[in-house]
Amino acid sequence: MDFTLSDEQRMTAEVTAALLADRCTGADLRRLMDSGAALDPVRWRALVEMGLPAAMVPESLGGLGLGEVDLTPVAEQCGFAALPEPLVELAGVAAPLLAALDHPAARAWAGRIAAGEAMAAVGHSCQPFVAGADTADVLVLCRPGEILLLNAETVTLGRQPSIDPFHRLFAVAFDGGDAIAAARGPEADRLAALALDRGALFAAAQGIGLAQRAVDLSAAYAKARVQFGKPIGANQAVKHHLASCQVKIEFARPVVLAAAAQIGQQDIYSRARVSHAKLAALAAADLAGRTAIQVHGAMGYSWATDVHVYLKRVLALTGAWGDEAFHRRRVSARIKGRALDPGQVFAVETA
Amino acid sequence: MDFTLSDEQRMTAEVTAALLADRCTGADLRRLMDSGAALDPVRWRALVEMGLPAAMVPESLGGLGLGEVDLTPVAEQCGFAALPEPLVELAGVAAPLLAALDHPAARAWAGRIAAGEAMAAVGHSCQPFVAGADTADVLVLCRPGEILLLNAETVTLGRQPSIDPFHRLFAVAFDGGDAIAAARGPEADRLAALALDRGALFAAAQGIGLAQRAVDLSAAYAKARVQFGKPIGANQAVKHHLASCQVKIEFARPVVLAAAAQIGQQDIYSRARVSHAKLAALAAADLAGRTAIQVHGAMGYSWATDVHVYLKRVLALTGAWGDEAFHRRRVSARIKGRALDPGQVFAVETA
Amino acid sequence: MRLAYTAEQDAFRAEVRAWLADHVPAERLASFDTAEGFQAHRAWEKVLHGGRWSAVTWPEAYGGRGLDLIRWLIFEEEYWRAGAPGRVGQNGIFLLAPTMMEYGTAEQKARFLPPMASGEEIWAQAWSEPQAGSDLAAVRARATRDGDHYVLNGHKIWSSRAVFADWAFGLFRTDPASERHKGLSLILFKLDAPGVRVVPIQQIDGEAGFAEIFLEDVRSPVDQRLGGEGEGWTVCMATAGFERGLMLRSPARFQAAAARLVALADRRGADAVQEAAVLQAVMDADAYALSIYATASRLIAGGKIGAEASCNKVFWSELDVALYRAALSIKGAEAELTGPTEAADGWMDGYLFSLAGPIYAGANEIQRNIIAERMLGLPKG
Amino acid sequence: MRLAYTAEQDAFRAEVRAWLADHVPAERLASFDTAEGFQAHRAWEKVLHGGRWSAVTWPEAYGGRGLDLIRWLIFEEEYWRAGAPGRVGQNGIFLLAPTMMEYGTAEQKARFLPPMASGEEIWAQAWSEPQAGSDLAAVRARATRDGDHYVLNGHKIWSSRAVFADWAFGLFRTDPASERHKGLSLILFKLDAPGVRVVPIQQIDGEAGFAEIFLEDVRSPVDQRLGGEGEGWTVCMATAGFERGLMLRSPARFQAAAARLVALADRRGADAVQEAAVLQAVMDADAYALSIYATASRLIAGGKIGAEASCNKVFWSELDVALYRAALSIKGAEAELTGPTEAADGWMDGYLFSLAGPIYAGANEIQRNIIAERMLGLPKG
Repeated sequence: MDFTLSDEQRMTAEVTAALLADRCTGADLRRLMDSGAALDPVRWRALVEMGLPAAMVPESLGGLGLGEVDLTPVAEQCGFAALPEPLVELAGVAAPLLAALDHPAARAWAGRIAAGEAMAAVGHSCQPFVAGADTADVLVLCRPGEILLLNAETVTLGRQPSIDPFHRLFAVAFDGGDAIAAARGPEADRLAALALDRGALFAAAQGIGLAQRAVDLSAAYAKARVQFGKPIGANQAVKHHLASCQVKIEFARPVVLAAAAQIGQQDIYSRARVSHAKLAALAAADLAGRTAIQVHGAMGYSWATDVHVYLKRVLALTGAWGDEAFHRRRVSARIKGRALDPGQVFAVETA
Repeated sequence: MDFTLSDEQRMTAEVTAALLADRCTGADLRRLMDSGAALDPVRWRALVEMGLPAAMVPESLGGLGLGEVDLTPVAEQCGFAALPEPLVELAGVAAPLLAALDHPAARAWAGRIAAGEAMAAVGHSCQPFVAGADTADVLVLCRPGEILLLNAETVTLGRQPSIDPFHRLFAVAFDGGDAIAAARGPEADRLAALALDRGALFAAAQGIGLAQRAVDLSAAYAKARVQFGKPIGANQAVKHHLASCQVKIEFARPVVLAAAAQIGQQDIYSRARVSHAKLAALAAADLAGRTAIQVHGAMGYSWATDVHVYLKRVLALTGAWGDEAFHRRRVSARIKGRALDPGQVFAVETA
Repeated sequence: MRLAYTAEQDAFRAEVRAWLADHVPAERLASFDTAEGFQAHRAWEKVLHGGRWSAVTWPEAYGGRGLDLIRWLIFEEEYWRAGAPGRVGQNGIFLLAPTMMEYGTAEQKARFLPPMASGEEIWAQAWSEPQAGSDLAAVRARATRDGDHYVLNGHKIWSSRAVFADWAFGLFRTDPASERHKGLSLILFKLDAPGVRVVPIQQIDGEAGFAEIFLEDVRSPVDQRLGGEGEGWTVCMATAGFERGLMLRSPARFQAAAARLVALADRRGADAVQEAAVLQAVMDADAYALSIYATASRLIAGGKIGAEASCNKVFWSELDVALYRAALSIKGAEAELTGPTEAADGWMDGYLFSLAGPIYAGANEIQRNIIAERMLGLPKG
Repeated sequence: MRLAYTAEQDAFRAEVRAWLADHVPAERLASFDTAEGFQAHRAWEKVLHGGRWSAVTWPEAYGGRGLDLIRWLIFEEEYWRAGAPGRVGQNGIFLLAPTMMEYGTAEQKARFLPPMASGEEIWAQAWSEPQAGSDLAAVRARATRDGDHYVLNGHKIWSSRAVFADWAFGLFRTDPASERHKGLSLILFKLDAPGVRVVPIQQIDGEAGFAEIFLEDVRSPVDQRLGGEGEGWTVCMATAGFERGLMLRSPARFQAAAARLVALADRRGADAVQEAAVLQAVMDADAYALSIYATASRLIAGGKIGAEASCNKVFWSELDVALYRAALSIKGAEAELTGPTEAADGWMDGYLFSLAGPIYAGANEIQRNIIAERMLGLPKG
């Protein structure tokens, strides 16, 4: 039993954080938004050069062979920066899914992603649209009983505007003849379930980062903004709202890390833990995002600060990779289906 | 459309409040508790002399012929004082129920209650025990399809301790041969339903009074108690907690008054409004009671202040006359069963 | 206490309903924070005025119907039930006008109220400044007397409707030596007057619902001062009372939203948490309506509105956020959608708008201070 | 990161489980805030000590097992799973002992720790005074040096276990000229010493869980001072750190309560609101456990506990109230029952006890100040 991150895990997250602090500022986000482009090529290249898309691709395919626990603190930092590029889903969902598919085309794509030469996007029956489809070279569609690979050139995309300008959603139409069925039957469903769990886990990790960013921005503003002759942050009302947000963050982060560590079990316990992580992290992010708007007052309600950008990312992630009802259902199934004594918090299904 | 109390209605409540401020202080409550007696004879006589038990008995039976709207502000004051005697249930539930029963014995009891010569308690299938049975001369038991009258001398009572020392609950055992069936069939069910609505309404009214008392006690304490060199009530944390309680009270009280005015409809709308009133009033009381404990700190957690007395009354009323789930079910039935446009807030069922 | 409408009130409701059925535009108008939408909403104000429905509680002399507050509530219920457009004239009709009726001269009322009712002149408010938000008494913009004019200089911000409106009312320091609440005056000025520069601010949904107003030697005749010189704070607080009080948010708005929420939950299904939130939203919308009916009855009977206006503000703003948040939860993966598609059915826009509720018209933290100090007698911090 | 127990940890769990199965009393003991119950709980402490389970994290030399925090958590899980009695020795073993190990002399440790572990000497705390609650630095009780003794005078209040305990530890002003945090010392004294008068206070459930302690010229040898003279505040804050930190509320307590809540909801049925509350309670209990496991791992790896102890306090105390409130709601009309009947199954007592959580060991308002100031850097009020 060891519930700590390794030095390497912490360092990878710190390097990512430093890169994003430099290249993913509020001004950078506004510039990208104004341009309407899907990604910032300079920033993207830097992230690729760090090897992040290769993180969860096996070494045999040219990747780094890391796992969910390694990527979770990185995803938290991507949330903290509200990174516009779909790095987290590429590295955390698409690449390991492609690598795990027992089909040469899929493995080839995984290798190309690891090499920084290609991008992929994942469609999933738990959500109606595909995020990041316009920058993908290949689309991986998880449907009940099958997983399809679609070359991006063979599909038609219809943009579906999200409140988050960087959550680029698309309806995907394609001619069935072009699709490669890379998995079928129970194996397809197993991989699709794991993809969903990863999507939810990394959405949760981003939620933690977003929540912390909202609190940090608010604390900084509350120290600087003077009303009635003192910083508004000296008021208990402001302090206690922000303290409540921080409490939620502190008690969501360990759940997210536990979910990352347990995700491979793929049993009723790990699924419930992933769902718990998504619910707790996004609840913290929801509260922190709304509190940040409130602390910033009218500034927070305008584009004069960046607070709204983080709130909108929270809103986009809340329904992604299983909505609240879906995740509550999975927690409920574990609660009603298995013993709940103390000592069961790290339980594993035994056949 | 006139949503105001009359001068008479306000004055009756004020006179009751003045009497209770004089005769139902914290010290009075402690004295009664220590004595273990069911009621304070001097206080009870004063309440009877005010004519309160006669309030909802028709003038033809020697009563005052008042209605629920008249008694609601009085019940609020009884809550404010945490009156130990079962005046509210006697005047608001038992007496009008007996008066409405088409049976000479029942009417005779109603007349004796109006004259201040007898007391009654009501048992109802919505709750397992009968409150105030030990001081009753007659018990009225509402069961599906029948309403029974039982002379108190013919029953055996088993005390069921409540957290509220003044909520004297009893299991009632009796030999069926002694019971008078004062109503049967649909008429019994109609009167039982009205009794339940009245019980819930007046519990709600008491809840408003209890909530206000908890806030008032807390505000007074917060003004007097000095920590860190200033009254604790100067802290925003204390202010904002108490302000939130007051907001809940302000938006529960009109619901209770509306329920009182609409109760006679006995339709899906009035039942939902009564249930809404009970939920809103007891939610305000729950929050105010807990906040009062918190504001008083360790004092609130002890018997050194009277705060706990009010909190315990809240806890007793929360489950009485239909629990939270029951009342939510009735609100839900109205929401799902009838149109919900603006303009429907005073709706009446039309056949 | 009589919670039933009179036959006359019922007849009034029928009249409103019939008129709205004939006149409410079939298509949703574009947002009044766009140029096109503003004009469409101004046109709708004119249509309303044509039926004498634009300011129903005003005296008939200024274009109203002299209705009491109960009929105002009935009117609002029908208005929201019919899904009629938002009121671009709100700042003038519901905020400035009540203040003008109380503090304005006969000339001011005759000059300003009729074109306000007709939509010919749309008003913006100009309270806040960069350093004077919750702490409004920190206002620095000044009005210097020059003969029969004031010369206005300063920087206003968060002025709603100012991008397209015709006039604004704002708080200015007329006594340069004054501090805090003293020496302020409420002055009206034209937004196209020389020296006025209006800079739109993008609000959270991307639209220009606010503006900054830069004033450089803007001349406003002295008779455009509302109330006495130096009495601006008192006059302004009266306006804030109206704003937080009855007329800013009619209950029907929340009842209509709650009804839509119930329909959404029915259509899409709701889990336990969502069902609980729906139930609470409906009850709270009803509680708000009942409370406003009670207040209206009390005012009709001669009562005054007090600190409970602060309770109103806290209650409706929190109920509104919770209501829209519940809708987003029910919509799940589709909640984030915006734009003209059917799936993007306005809930996200409504949610973002609801987030302004706890902030504007006096942040809820300020309201809770007011409640604690004025209603409960707690000491100042 | 490895979230699986080692074989050794599993074996340890089995050992604890087996011992508890053999020793936990079949009948619930009377409350330790009654004379009879106190003796029964003291006897249980002795039984625990007989198996060397009374203070598992202490060094073996003082009667412990020198276990790390992960094993402490496992022990607590099994303890709560078995429904073993509450710990009447808690004030000493979990609050005073860690402080004594850090600040005490070798003689003090040898003198006080073994009888603490064995239940021979049960400890009360004596922090608060009538005017020093949240503002503990306002302490007035004084300790005047007289040769090799202190002479204690003053009035302590809200002293838990003081009615029946043997010893107390408290904060006294040793420098009469000092103010606030300075000039205080932590001093141990016997509750049956001449001049000590203990007056029980009825707590909300009617039991005497607290007492007032009146001290009149009570003599306590100088070597019963813990830490340096005048260093009482620092020493006391270390104790408060333990109190708010890990050991005051083991996660298993809440997980056991959450499991009982789920069973209650299954048995009686739960509506949407109740179901939502049950789900949240279970998730929060688990989140608390995960967080404590993470902290324990970090401490084992050499980390220190900081302001997150304040987060712990806020989180568990609020989770606890919500959990018991949900149970009362599910019980409906039977929730109010108390006493020995089956329907009165302890939920009401637990609810009342939960209401103390946000108050004691530093009220949650104080904790939120600490979080805002130390973790977020916000200015003092």
